Amino acid sequence: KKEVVSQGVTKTEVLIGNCAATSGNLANVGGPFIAGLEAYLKYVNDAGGVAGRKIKFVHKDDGFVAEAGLACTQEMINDNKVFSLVGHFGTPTVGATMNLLKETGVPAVYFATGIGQLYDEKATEEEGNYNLFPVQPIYKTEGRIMVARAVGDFKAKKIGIIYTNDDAGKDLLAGAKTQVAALTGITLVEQQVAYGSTDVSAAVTSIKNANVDFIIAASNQVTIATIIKELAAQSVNKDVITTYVNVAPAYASLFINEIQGKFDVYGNGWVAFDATHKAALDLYQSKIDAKYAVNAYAITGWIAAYYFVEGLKRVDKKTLNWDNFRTAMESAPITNPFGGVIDFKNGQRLGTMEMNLSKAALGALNAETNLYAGVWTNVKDLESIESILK
Amino acid sequence: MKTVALKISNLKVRYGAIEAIKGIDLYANEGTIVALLGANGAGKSTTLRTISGLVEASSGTIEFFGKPIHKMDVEQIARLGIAQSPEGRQVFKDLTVEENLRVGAFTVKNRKQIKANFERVYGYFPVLQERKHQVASTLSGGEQQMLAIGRALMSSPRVLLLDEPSLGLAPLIVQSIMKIVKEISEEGTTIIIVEQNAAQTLKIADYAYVLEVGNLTMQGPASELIHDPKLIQAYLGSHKQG
Amino acid sequence: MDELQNKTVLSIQDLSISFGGIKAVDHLSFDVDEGEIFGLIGPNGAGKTTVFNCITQFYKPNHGSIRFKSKQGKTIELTTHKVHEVIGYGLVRTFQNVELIKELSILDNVLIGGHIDFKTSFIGQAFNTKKSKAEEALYRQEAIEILTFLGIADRKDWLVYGQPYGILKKIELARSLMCKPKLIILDEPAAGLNDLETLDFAKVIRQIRQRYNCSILLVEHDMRLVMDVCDRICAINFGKFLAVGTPGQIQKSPTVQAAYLGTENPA
Amino acid sequence: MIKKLSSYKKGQPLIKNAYMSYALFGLFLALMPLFGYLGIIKSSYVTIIASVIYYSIAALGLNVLLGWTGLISLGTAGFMGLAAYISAYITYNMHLPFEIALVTAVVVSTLLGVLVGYISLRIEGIYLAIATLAVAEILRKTFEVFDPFTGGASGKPISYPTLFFFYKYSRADLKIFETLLYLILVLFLIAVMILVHNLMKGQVGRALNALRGSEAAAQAMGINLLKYRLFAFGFASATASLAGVLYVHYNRYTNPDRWLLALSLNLVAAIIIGGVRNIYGTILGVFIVVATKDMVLAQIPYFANNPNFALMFNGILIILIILYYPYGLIRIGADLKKLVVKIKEKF
Amino acid sequence: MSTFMQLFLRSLETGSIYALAALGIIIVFRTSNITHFAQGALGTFNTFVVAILFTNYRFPLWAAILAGILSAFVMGLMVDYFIIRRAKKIAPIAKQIITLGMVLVIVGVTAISFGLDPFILPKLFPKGDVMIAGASISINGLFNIGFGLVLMGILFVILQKTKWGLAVRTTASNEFTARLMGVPTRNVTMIAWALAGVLGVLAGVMYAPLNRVDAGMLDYVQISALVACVLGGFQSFHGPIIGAYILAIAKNLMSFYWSDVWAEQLVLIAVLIFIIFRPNGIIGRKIVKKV
Ligand SMILES: Nc1ncnc2c1ncn2[C@@H]1O[C@H](COP(=O)(O)OP(=O)(O)OP(=O)(O)O)[C@@H](O)[C@H]1O
Ligand SMILES: Nc1ncnc2c1ncn2[C@@H]1O[C@H](COP(=O)(O)OP(=O)(O)OP(=O)(O)O)[C@@H](O)[C@H]1O
Ligand SMILES: [Mg+2]
Ligand SMILES: [Mg+2]
Repeated sequence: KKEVVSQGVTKTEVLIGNCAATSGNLANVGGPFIAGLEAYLKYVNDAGGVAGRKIKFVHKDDGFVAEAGLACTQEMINDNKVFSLVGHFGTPTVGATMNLLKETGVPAVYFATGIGQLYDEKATEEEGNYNLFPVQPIYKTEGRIMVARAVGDFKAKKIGIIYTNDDAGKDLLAGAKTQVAALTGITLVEQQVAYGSTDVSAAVTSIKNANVDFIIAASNQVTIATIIKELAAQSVNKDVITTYVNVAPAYASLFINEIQGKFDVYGNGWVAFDATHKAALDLYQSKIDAKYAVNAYAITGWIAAYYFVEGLKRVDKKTLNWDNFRTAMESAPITNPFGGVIDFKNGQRLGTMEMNLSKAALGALNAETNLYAGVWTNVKDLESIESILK
Repeated sequence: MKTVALKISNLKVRYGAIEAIKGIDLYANEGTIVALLGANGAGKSTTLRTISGLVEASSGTIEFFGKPIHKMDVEQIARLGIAQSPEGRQVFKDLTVEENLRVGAFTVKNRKQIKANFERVYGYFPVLQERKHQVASTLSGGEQQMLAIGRALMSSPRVLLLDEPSLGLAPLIVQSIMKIVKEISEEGTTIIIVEQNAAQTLKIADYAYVLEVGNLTMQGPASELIHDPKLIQAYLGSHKQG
Repeated sequence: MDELQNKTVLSIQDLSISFGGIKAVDHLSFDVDEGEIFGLIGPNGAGKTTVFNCITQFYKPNHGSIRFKSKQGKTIELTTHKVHEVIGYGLVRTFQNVELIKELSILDNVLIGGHIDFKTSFIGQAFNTKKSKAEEALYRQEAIEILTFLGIADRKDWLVYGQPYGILKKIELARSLMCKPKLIILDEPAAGLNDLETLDFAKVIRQIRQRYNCSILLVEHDMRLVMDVCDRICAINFGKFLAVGTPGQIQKSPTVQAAYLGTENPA
Repeated sequence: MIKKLSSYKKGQPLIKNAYMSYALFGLFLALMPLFGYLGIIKSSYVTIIASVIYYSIAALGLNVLLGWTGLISLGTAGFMGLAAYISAYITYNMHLPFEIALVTAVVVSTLLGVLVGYISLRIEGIYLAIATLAVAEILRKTFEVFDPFTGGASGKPISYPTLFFFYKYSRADLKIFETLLYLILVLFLIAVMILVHNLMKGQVGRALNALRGSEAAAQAMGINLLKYRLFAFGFASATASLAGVLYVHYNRYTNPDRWLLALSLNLVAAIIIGGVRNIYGTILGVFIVVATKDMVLAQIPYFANNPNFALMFNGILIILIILYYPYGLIRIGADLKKLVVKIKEKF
Repeated sequence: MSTFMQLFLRSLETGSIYALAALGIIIVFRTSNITHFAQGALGTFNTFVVAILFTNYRFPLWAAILAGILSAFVMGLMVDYFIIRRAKKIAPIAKQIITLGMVLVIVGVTAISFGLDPFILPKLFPKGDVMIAGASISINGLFNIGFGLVLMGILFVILQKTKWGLAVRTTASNEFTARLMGVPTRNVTMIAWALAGVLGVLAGVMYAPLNRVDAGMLDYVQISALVACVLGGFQSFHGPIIGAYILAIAKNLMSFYWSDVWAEQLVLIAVLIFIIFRPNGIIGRKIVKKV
């Protein structure tokens, strides 16, 4: 049987695309993400592309709206005829197009969302999720790691969790519960707050009154600062761990001036900036627009492109079609230049399973504003749940 | 020669495609009562609205003591001293009687003057004083009409425009309104009054105009018009009275 | 509840209502007979509109009874009914401050008056059945006839917005005629009409009585009209009964003169 | 063409029979998937047009409430969402056919709508608007937290339902199902258009008009406030929930973030800028609010690269239309006709 | 007790933010008959102005805030001058949709002019806590509560007792007739919009240190403020303020003592039930319609 190339592939070019929110309230995530992705592709193309092909990238704004994301994805697959979707973005879009991706069989590498539906121990061809390759940590996995850290590294027995009522918060909670159930003698006190809530004092008071040893702040972005500031305001003074999404200087800066050493805020990470990964960071920073030099979203966009290109490289001179690409992705673990390894073999679709730990710390002092910038300093390197609990 | 308080020349007004006023000339001497008569839809209210600036003239001029005002804003015109008791009363429904009257005196700076005006209006319409804390929307039709007239008087206007002031008022009150109008005109206020009740109006007016579908068809001193057979036929019917 | 006497169509007994401290209507009683044109007069704020509002149930009286002999021939205690039920018995009203729908054509406004008689169900209308179409056409025809009768049929497709006051009053009247009423109550129908138009209007009122074989209860401050068309008149003041009688009697009544007409008696 | 246009008398529609025009409009919409396959239009356009269709269904019902009855509701999104989740649950979790889900979802949401209608007898104007907003917020929060039923904030991806009680989905039938559901959308839209047309042209429409224009006159003319308000609310919720059901099955997904105040406001905006009390106007308005950004602006390279400019432009467009076409953009048709006649006269 | 006090004080702080936003909404409503859906968006835009001046141009915080107030004031004037003034004759429902259009424009413009990244704004009084009845509250929080109350008190007096207040009320009641009486309604609406803008940026500046400055920062505040207006009543100026505090307190107490998951819904249901029995809110008097 003679193999033919899949759609979007010519002798000189391979077309990929994605749909992301680059307008509206989430543009501050979508914008840098796309920039990072494009920067990596440009870097690869400038170096001659892969197997003689340049990678062409198209993307479209869907405003974080499900049906717009669906229409956009259809346009990518049916009209633009992309070879692959790379860095498909946002819960609504990914949720609304999950069926479509499975049915059309188009490979999708990296999802910029942590929703639980992506998590699969054994993806199959029949089920259709065989062609989906999540890279980012999935919140459920991370929730488990958080509990492992609390117990393994901080010797906590009673853990408080303040979670937002969005996908991040809920999935983190679900993961945490799973892990607590797997351990013995550990209790979990839960408090829900609304995502984007202006006032979380009731939840914080409850946690304070419960007298916990350690706190998981299971919330991404906006609400994390509200929670930590409230913890400081009420002098709860227990150490806190939060999700990888918040482990960016911008978020540390949000609260570092407020905690004033009362307690420490830790964060998981799956991209490490330590000495071993310095080369990767240097490369990134030399290629990216200066304003995104330390932007976590831009870095993840870069990584999304990286994972796709790795797959492409492995197909190399073989016929570039979907089957070969999927086989190539599964063929061996792929190492993240910023740390961690993802292994897609045997239908494993778990996202990143290893995380490091860092701590928010005072960075440079701005003399005029009298405010410190926040930074994250590495405390522990990438570890799996098993090794943390050991 | 008396001073001309208000002078309208070649005024035209349109509502979209309809030309409601088709070029009229009209003037009022200071301290006189000018009646504006005409059938339903003749354009009487439109004329008053245009004077106050509520409706824009498509052409023509309006002068107030020699000063052109047809390009001015409604509130600017009001501040000059032109007050109107508009058609349909237009009281401030959710404000009390007292607040309504106070708004009437919005352009008056002098507190004493405002107080005096309050007394005067309450003197004319004692029922308003009784009801001063009542919300205007719950007043009876006639009471609202009194309020609208009282409100216009609150500003001590130099020119007072009355659009069917007797509408919905009991005969006794109509008589007293006519007296009031006469009285304030004698104090020097110029009054333009639009009325359906031609006979009664002509009795107090100094001069009268008759409007017909946007055109002036008759004018003259009221004392003459009241005996004009054409006018009698058109507006007074067989109801002619002495 | 007592049945109404042969010729009485509306009987108000001992009606009282007050707002806060104000007694707007105070133990008022009067009867209106079949086929009668009955006037209700009184100074401003005497409570005339309030009486109308009580009859049509916009206000629930504090006290008293309002009985009405319905189109169906039964005596109805109106105070036990809801506002929208009143018209079904053949009692319809107009408003002192015109209540019309400005964005609709005159014809459509009049058609609203036919609401109560419209038989086709929602479903029938949804599917635009033959019956629905036929009924709609029938009422349209009727509305046009009424407009012709009142002399404003030429304007039927104009919007109500921007129409002169006199026309508005006529549209309201036309609307109230759509239900073939037994008793029409009119609140200052001639306000805003000039002397000549008022004269015409008197004719119209008589014609309505003839055409619809109904009674008319009216409030009006134009004494020439009232004295001209009314069979009987009831005068009230401060919500209280003053006098009832023929126009001649009322005109001569010194109490009514003092409270309302003044000595300078017109007409 | 110019001749033809101007040979019609002023104010007369091009197609005299309203039903005929609805049928032709439906046919036109129904051809979209075909155009998509043939590559005449982008395939994504079919999805966007589908969204115009289901939002139009909701907007038409809302127009009955807002336009004809004069009651503002900011709760449309809540009702749509509720029906979407119910229907998704019934088909996906309970494995029941589409038709059963549709009926159940519409009935439940409509009942809730009728309940809100009761409130409307006591609460008016802006209070009602915000009370309905509160109802929608309660629903939305519930979608977020009631995970077993709604899937929480991650949303609820579902597969195609069983159609006509027997036709089960398999992956091979993807295109057929896609098209079938699209055609069902069109069918429902045309049905709702005709329904609104029939009801609003006759006595019911007049009664609602009267309620809006003057409650007092309406009551005096025998119009039962309660009955007609409940009808208006019921109708608006029924169409909203119908739209919600169609939404979830067409997109095979729903999440709480879709059912925000912004959507309810957008639907109100669509009615206002398209044309209050106008059927085609409503659809035009929905198109402008929902689809211009993706179908028109995004095709212009500048806007495609600067989506925030597109957003801004869309906002400016809405403001301009309201300022210069306060009675709805649908009037632009008459103006264009006039213009054509004028041009014709000149030459 | 101290737990209760803690919640209560924090609720007052949040309540002040809602109250400022609510007051902005009500002022616009009472002068232009418009439900101001863009109140939050305008406030956000100007909070960005403050943040940019503070962060990129190194203004002292107080100066940045003053500049933000100025920019909000000017923007309010512009909105009135370029849009609202031209919409006088447009039906109220349509006018509200203008504010929806404004939201889109402002969100777009915010992203275009300030970029996509969020900013940080510190507290005006960065340090120090006070203990009140066993509960701790930051000095900044205390200042916010006090400032909110004083500002609203001043506005209340102006609106209820002065001629300007009468002008506002007549403008809302019947704008055309108000002009006929010489009320400068255009200035009234213009100042109202400007004031609403200022209240918006104040709410933004109070809220920002609790969180951060980003495009959606006031979305939730906007909805809470609308609900507060209904709860308090649209006819008065102090009703919505009371409503705002009640709302903030109720939400916290409900989620602490009852259910963290269902608090929000329960509070909204309570508000709904309340206004069924008091359709014009806590303060609003019943509007009688006489025919
Ligand atoms: N806002 C408006 N829009 C359109 N046409 C109007 C408007 N106001 C008045 N008109 C029309 O302008 C003409 C003159 O109206 P106007 O109200 O000035 O008459 P009038 O003499 O005061 O009548 P009336 O005795 O009924 O008060 C009428 O034909 C009327 O229909
Ligand atoms: N809802 C209300 N609240 C308070 N007072 C009211 C209310 N309705 C009517 N009134 C008062 O009751 C009295 C009677 O009012 P009504 O409208 O019946 O008078 P009317 O006889 O129709 O007068 P007019 O001839 O001026 O129309 C008035 O003094 C009015 O102020
Ligand atoms: Mg007039
Ligand atoms: Mg009356």
